Amino acid sequence: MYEVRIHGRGGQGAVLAAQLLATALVFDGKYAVSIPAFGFERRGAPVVSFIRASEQPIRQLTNIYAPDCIVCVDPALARTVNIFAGLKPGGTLVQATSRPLAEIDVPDSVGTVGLCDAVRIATEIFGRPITNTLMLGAFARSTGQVSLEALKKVIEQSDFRDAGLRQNLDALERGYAETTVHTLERRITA
Amino acid sequence: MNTTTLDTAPTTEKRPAPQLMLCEGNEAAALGVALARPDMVAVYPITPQTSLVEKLAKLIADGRMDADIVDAEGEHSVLSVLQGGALAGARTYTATCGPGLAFMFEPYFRTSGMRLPLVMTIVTRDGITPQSVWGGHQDAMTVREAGWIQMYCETVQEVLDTTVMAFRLAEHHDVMLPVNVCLDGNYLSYGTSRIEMPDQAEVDDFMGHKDVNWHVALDPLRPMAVDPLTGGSGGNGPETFVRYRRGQCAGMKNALHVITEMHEDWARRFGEAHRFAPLVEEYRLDDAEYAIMTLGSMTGAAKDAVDEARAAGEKVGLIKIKTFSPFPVEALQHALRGVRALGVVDRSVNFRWNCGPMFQETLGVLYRLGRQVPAQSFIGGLAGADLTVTTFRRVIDETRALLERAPSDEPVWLNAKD
Amino acid sequence: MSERHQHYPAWHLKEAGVPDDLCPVATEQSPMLPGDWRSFRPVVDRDKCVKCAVCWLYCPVQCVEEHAAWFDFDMKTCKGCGICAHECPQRAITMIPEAQ
Amino acid sequence: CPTGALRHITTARIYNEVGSWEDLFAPGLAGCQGCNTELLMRHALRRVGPDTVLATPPGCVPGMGSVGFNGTTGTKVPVFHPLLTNTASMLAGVKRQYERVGRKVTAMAIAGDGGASDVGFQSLSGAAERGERILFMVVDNEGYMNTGMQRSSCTPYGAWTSTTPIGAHGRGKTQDAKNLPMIMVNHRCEYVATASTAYMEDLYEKLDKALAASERGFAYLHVYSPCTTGWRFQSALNIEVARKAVESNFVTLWEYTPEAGLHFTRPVDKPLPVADYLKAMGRFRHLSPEQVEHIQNKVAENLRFVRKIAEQADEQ
Repeated sequence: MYEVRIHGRGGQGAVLAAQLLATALVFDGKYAVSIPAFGFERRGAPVVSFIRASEQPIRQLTNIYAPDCIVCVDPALARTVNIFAGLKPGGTLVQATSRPLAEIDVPDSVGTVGLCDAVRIATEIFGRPITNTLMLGAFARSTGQVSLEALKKVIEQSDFRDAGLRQNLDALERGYAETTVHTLERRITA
Repeated sequence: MNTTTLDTAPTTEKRPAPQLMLCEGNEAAALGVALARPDMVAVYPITPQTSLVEKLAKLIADGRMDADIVDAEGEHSVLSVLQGGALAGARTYTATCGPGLAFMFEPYFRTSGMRLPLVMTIVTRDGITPQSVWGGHQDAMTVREAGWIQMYCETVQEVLDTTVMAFRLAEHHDVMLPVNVCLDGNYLSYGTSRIEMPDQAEVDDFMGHKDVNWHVALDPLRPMAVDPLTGGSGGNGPETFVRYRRGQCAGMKNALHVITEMHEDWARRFGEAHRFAPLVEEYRLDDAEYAIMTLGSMTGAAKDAVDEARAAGEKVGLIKIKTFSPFPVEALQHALRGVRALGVVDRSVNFRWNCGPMFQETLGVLYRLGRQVPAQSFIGGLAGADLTVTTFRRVIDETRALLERAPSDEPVWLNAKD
Repeated sequence: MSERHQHYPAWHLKEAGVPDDLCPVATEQSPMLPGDWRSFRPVVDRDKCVKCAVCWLYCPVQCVEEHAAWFDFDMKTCKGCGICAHECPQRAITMIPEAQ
Repeated sequence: CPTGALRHITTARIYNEVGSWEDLFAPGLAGCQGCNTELLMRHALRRVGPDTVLATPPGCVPGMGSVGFNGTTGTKVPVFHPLLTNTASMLAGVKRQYERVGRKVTAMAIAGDGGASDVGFQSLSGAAERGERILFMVVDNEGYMNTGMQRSSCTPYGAWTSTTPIGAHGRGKTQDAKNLPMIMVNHRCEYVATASTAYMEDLYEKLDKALAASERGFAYLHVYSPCTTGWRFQSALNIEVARKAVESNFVTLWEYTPEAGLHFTRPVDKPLPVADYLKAMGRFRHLSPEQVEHIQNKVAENLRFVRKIAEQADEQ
């Protein structure tokens, strides 16, 4: 079982990203479940969603408290939310940010960091900071848990209300290509 | 369904590769509705049901479903419109929860009394006060005595499959009762997982001929008075009323074997991914000394917890109720046959007994068994609270303790601070 | 217009094979006749009646019957309300007490 | 017409046209002696004909046995007992399904004022807003007469009812009646009209128009129906009371369509004082001169209000 928690803000598409990722995992032949957290999600408010992936059927329909990976689609969210809560030792952080690794406050539990300047790229592609598809590319690059091909297929099949297919495919590919992955060997001390 | 139909059903080998897809519970319910080809759906949005009716509206707008959709001005009218439609011969569907279900209680009660085979999803929600928009079974449990069949689903696939089956169940001539497919708000309604889509042509064959108003109709070609005043203290009034009430109870009882046959037929046609326990699921019960009981989407985490406990040498099993109304007394008697301690987890409250409703119903079954089994009521998952594997490990531990000590009269409140 | 006024025969549950314990319905017409409610009965002066049909128009139970040269009432259903007598423009109807 | 000759001709004309059509209710219904509602429903259903599904929510209409008791029916067309609250929505479902299968069936309600203006108003308003193709006839006897004459929102100011009794502190209803037909005009229904059983030709014309309109959209017919039992007058005087209501402008007869706007169909040039109408009934016996004045003023205000809308239609 591989567990992912996606952090974002209402309107950034974190819940949709979780569904897209789960679908891509199924296209890769796995079982997958995604669950959104339930609150009064309004535009701008912090939101969270969960994905489980496995080679076996998944029975638990619950939130995730000890994820293998955290995806944060908003650069400023970590200032207000403890996005690292419960992360398994040696887990992965995939973070939308314009900063280099050295300027990011990463706790000792993190073993791998994928960084993607998603806001800038999204603004270039969409004219707006829609980072969710970009960060799916970043997730694929950082973790190798899902194939880029499966993600592409999902996006091709999706019905996007506010942006075109071409733009989203661009975002996915650039998210994958323009993510830098850092392995923090010294931190794996569980 | 007779045996001939079962024998001619396609075998697994002939079946085309299933269409795999990913969808949330609400979407699965909508897809199940579309497969059942209703004539009329009436909708009113309410959290956490909303994405279900949005999906229905989209399926109809896209021409993928041929049904009249009525955006009524409230749940009371939603159910009323459908009653009218059914009396004119329409296969009908809606979905609601919590306050919407409470608002439709008057036509809700009447639907079963008129033996109208409506299907309605309850995307279960807690509340009404303390105000909550999150999941819990209090809404569906509160209307237990209104004469509807109620089936609770564990997985997204089960939601889809049960929704289709519900139409055939409701319209079965030995049943003729409205059916609630209960689908847990939040974890199941918004939970997205992998499903297999049943084949439409095969579903059409499974459903058979539609005739929903053969027994009561508002049709100028068949003039009749529908629901005249019945009863009073004199004449044939009371016995007439009793005749209809008994008829309702008989329909409920008949539903037990119809549900069982229908699930079997369904699994035979669509394969093992579509096999669900119709009334009561027994999980790792064979040599179990004690068991926990669950309902709805909590069951997945509970099964994982049972597996963990089993791996640690515990002789624990799990009993899941699928069909809550009619209550599956005999099937539950079978499941409880060797159990020496029982923990029952409810996501709602029975105010009269200070316990969970499923717990209270189960006490009646234990009485029928003639066995004094120590049993403990656990109440959790209220208002969207998460029931995790960790929670169920605790339930298992506290149930095992009943092998040595008496249960408490108080329920165990799983998500309480203490 | 006339096609709206064809008659549909009564329908019977039993003949249709519908169990009598399913849904409360009624297909037999009520045999109740309220003629015995009357304490006064309308009597028509046939010489005065001009068949203007005002009595028919206002009779709540619609018990007015047409005869060759006058209108009269079906005493099986007349409740004796007296509207016909009060409204008759010819004063052709009198309400008289029913015999004891 | 002072000689009565005109009346003779028109009533005979209605009789000749529809008298041979079947009365679609059973001969025996348990309406009170001289019940205006029974009169109205027999005429209305005779006109609308047998290709009809009839809804009669709880009240005098089923109370007198139109849906029957314990296994017998009082109606020859399919008839049902909706809830007091859901008449319009149930009919909407019936009508929609027949439209779906291509059958022409009239969906008709005969509802009391309480079930329409109070507890059933939400479903009425919703169905009107959606343009459900229903003929909705309200029998306005200004209260809950079937349960024993309780106040409804259509009960007029000053009226005695069993829940607005007369006593040391009680002087009858303290609020004016809700003007339900004008509220329906504001739904821009396909057809809205008021009618009275004292004006049968007018009523028949409006039934024809409402029936035709109910194939296109929501048709609403509001008929004032004096209640001999609840309003406290002799049964023989029923039509006279109904007539006086119109002659005093207590009730105005008009019709509305979205195309033509609102028009009076039986305008009254020289109205009777409203006191002449009020005196005809026991339920207003206790009225003080101030209360009568209040009612007279309300009549004038209602008339001004409806007239203004009629004038707007005339200007177009």
